[in-house]
Amino acid sequence: MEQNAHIEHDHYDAEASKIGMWLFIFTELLLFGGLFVVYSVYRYVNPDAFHLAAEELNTTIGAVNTILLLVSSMTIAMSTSTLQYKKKGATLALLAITTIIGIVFLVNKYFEWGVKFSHGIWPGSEHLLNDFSQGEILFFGLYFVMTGLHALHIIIGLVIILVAAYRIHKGTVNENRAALLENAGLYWHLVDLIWIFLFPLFYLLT
Amino acid sequence: MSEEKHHIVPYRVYVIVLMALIVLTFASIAITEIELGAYTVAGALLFAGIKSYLVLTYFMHLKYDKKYIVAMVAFVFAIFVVVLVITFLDYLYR
Amino acid sequence: MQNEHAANEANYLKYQGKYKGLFAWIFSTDHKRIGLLYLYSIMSMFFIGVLLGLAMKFELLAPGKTIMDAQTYNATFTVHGVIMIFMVVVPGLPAIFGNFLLPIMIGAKDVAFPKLNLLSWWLYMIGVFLVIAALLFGNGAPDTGWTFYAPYSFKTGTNLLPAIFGAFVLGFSSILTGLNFLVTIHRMRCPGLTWSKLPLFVWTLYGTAWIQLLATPVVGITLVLVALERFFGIGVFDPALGGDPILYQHLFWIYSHPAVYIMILPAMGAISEIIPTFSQKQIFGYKAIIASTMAIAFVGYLVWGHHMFTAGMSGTAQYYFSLLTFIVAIPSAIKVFNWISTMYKGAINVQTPLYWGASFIFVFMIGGLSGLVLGSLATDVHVHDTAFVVAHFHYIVFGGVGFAFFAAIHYWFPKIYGRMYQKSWANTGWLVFFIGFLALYSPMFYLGMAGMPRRYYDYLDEFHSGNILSTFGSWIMVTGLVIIVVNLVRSARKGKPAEMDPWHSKTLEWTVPSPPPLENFDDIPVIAEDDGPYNYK
Amino acid sequence: MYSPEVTRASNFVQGVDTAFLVILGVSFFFLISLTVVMIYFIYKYNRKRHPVATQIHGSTKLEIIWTVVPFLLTMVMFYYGWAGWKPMKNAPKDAMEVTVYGRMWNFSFEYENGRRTDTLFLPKDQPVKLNLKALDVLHSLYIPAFRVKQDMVPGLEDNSMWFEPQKVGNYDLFCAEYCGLQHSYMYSTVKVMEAEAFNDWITDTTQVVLSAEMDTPANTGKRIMQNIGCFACHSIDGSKLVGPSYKGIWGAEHTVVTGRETRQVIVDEEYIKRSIYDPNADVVDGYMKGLMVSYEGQLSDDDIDNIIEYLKTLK
Ligand code: HEA
Ligand code: HEA
Ligand code: HEC
Ligand code: CUA
Ligand SMILES: [Cu+2]
Repeated sequence: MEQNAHIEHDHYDAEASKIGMWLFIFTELLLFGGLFVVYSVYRYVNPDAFHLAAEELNTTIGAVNTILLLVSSMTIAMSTSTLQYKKKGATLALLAITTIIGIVFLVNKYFEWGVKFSHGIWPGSEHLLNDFSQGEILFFGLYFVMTGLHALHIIIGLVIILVAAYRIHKGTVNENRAALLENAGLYWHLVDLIWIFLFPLFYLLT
Repeated sequence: MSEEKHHIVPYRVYVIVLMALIVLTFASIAITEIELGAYTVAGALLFAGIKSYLVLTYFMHLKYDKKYIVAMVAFVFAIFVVVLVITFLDYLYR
Repeated sequence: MQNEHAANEANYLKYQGKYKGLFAWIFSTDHKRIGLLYLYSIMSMFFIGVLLGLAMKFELLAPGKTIMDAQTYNATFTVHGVIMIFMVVVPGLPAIFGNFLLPIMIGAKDVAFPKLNLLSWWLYMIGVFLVIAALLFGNGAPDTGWTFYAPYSFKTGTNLLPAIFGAFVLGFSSILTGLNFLVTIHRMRCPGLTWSKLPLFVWTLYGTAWIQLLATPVVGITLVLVALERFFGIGVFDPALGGDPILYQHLFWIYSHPAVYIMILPAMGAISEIIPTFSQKQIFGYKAIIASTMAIAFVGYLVWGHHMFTAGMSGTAQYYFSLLTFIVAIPSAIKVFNWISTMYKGAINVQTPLYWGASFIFVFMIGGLSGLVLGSLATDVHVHDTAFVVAHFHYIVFGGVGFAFFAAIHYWFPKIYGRMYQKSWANTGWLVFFIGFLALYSPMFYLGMAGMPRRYYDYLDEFHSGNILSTFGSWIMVTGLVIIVVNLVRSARKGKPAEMDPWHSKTLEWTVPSPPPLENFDDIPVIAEDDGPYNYK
Repeated sequence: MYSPEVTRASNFVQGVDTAFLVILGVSFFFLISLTVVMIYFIYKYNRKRHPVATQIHGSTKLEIIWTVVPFLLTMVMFYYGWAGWKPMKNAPKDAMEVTVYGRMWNFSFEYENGRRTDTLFLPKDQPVKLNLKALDVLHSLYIPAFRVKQDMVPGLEDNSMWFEPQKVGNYDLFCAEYCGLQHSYMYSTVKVMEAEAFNDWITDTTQVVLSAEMDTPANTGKRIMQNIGCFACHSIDGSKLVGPSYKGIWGAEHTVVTGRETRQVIVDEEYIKRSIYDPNADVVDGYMKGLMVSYEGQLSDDDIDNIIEYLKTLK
């Protein structure tokens, strides 16, 4: 990925890729960081409404999704080890598990949002605007934006994982050139990291 | 461009960390069930903090990385916290 | 291997790769070509911005309607601001000179991720097109000011979404450039080039890159929220739904204050290269300048609230932000002192870049010192949102960045094009420009203290004389600009061939031919223990 | 604004101007001395006169000096800025209160006795507290001669500013926060009067009553609309501003969007009333929802009847 088109040097530099990925993760952290600032301010301004609104969310689904992400984080972390042990099959299997868990997470999310929609709660919906207090409107606004953006990151993460798996399959990513897989892993952990904060902030603080 | 020697993390470590994370998840659910008033938020964040520390050090390999990467990560989190605190200088004293 | 040498003989301007003609440029991953791509695209946007600026000045020549109506005026300053900030000065020096010079200055063949580098340029172009689309299609150009303040930004009927989206994409481009530079500086320095031997321009790029990386995402998400607000009414900034417009301002300035240091740091870096070269002298206080660069980058992150002294923040926050704003001025002061001391007992070679460099110091001081007036609570309450602020930021943004840009282009021009410009014309251009600049913006300080608010299409008679002077100044300045640009464009084609090191400088870029070969160096240079970028004898 | 007749126009002028003088003094000192030194160096050490540079790496002592001295100076400047600003934060208890409504694009001022004006009348030497209410977007109330400015933020409660006028006279009052099309026309005047004159003015209701009796309803309607600022958005000559023109409005058939559906309405009394009290219920096709905000509570039914009479005259 990092080669110059017309200079056929071997430019592979695992550490450079790793720093690059970390730096990118920093920007992602601050992207969500902005949202966390918004969340904290509004939580501070409307404590009661936020409590009330959080009760509308289903803690069980949230908890299940948390565990799912944690497990998937472990599987992808393990896959970096298996790759080093030159176990291509195991690596691919672990990635497959990770992908499946990611998809299950999204399906859960889909149903969770679906339930909200069927109750007439979505950003700007009439039910929300008419029957809820301002704090609750903000809560749900942030809920949809933050979990939505998180879901978008899951999708991006899945795409990266699939590309990595394909390259492992073809052998261009291997124990000597593992950067892509490690970066896919880092990205996936980032997604996990963000969820670790989203979960208590939205589901638990009732 | 020398080959960086990789530290291969044994599976066992990952499994232990995962267990710890799951336990912490349930612990944070439990603690928020209890009525602690303002401390609920603090409690939940504390657990989330510990969890993210585990993810960062083990899953994201910071433990085995060069120190300057760790420093960068710490710096970024610090900046975020500082920005949050400063923003609250406005809201706390309005 | 054989191939590679053949390639190395041609310089980067002539080299023919897989593609021919235009494609050889827009698909090139060579950092020097990308630098020039940025130069041309940024300059084009810059000219649009200048024309809009002139149009505004023309409108303000007399009270009442002069050439346009109020809606057009409001759209004009918005687009002018958006273009100048997001498309000209934020990417300006890093994307043009950073791309061109960074690898050469650290003895590398390219940046760490050349393809990503090309992608940044493409993203930049996409952002540009989106903003232009906002102008030409839909319900008219956006009219919110470049700050997009809520709640007006989701009440206005104008075509805001493409502009917001464009700004978002531009931000992404900026992040990728920063990321690339950081990795390059960390990983690709040539042997012997330790951190304490890096040229100061590289150091400022390093500081800038960190701000780009850590501040830009915040404005990204803020703009996304505004867009969502317009689409769905999520309520986060809408007072009718419980949102807080002041929180929008916090988020906006959390980015946009650090952004002003994204603009100025590389400019300071370029000046820190030029002053020692033309004094033929070691830079004074190398370590102090580095320390002040990092201090600006860091403290600059914590002072955003000084844009909001009258916004309705708490008194505590106001107090705190004012205090830190004064602190952030100190590192800039340190730099100025060190630059001037560098000239002490030098063997000063007075050339065009030095004219620009010295006048940079002068206008930067005016801009910066007027920043102190704004940073102080009592006085800012009076001059906030008046022409005084407009004067401050034109002095420092384009007095600072613009002058540094012209200093830099006159300094590195022989390296970039391998030709020399007409020095007499360059000097004349500088003089006319400088005079015009002072006439254009100085009256605004007065107007602001007299109470003329900014973003005013029309004004009361009492403000007339200042505005006339200012408008005349704009005409003089543009004359200067035309002289400068015509001279440079002609010389790029027809100028005398330049030597390898026309200014007798010591940084690495002057050790390669002008223009540099495709891969910069045949062999990666090695810096000796006692050598360094400012090692004048 | 530094002409003698307006200095000391309010109690804050002195504090603010002192801060100005201190900061500008330090600034000019540095600007001039550093520029002179720089030009002198460029001249003196020109390579013709001084062909060989003396290499100096730096000096820790100097670095410390020029870190510490500016630091101390900035703290001095900060102090004066803070001192001039501090008293602006807390209004005295006995301040007279005026509520200011800012909307696109005019100010209106409501006094304690309910009287409303579009010019701010104030007694000399009496602290006033302005309670700031923005009805649509951000505005900012700025009186240069008094050195005061405060943004008006929709939704922000307890937003206020205070000052004490100390000189009789007329002063400009501007909207300093960009608020859309007519931002530069959103200005008004502060009239500071002697206390007795002000008292006569505020208790004097005859003017209103008289003119109401003498004027035709249509003229009264026009005056009300001028005072409250309808013409900022609506023209009477058929040209399209932010809102539709009033020309020929009475009895015309308009296409409006109600909720999601588009329908035709005849402009009658009921429709006009709804347009004023609940403007976002029926949004005229081709115009933006949310720009016009409700005037409920600010215009009485009688006022609206007068407005309608006036609108009828606009054929
Ligand atoms: C390149 C961009 C740039 C830079 C570098 C700066 C630098 C500074 N700016 Fe500026 N600023 C802008 C771009 C920039 N600004 C823009 C674009 C806006 C308007 C945005 C908008 O609203 O549209 C703005 C607005 C702005 C405001 C808000 C005004 C308002 O809206 O009310 C303030 C308030 O504190 C401020 C302060 C400062 C200060 C203290 C510095 C300091 O960093 C300056 C430091 C420099 C010096 C101090 C001079 C050199 C030193 C000496 C000569 C030695 C002597 C010095 C001492 C004794 C201290 N700026
Ligand atoms: C870089 C920033 C930049 C630059 C160069 C300019 C250039 C000019 N500007 Fe400015 N201006 C802004 C940034 C800039 N502006 C911003 C952010 C606002 C606020 C918008 C808002 O309120 O939302 C503003 C607002 C603004 C107003 C106030 C509108 C109002 O409040 O009512 C006016 C009034 O006349 C004005 C005039 C001009 C003129 C006449 C020029 C020019 O015509 C002058 C001509 C310039 C030159 C001759 C050369 C300068 C050279 C360079 C900058 C180097 C280029 C660098 C690279 C290519 C890397 N501008
Ligand atoms: C900020 C701008 C603004 C102000 C001030 C304003 N209006 Fe409007 N007005 C609008 C807009 C925009 C519309 C069209 C959208 C709508 O119907 O809500 C409108 C629509 C109307 C209509 C319906 C017009 C038609 O053609 O059907 C009437 C009647 C009206 N306004 C009366 C008034 C009166 C009376 C006032 C003053 C008391 C006033 N407006 C002040 C912006 C404004
Ligand atoms: Cu109201 Cu500007
Ligand atoms: Cu700032």
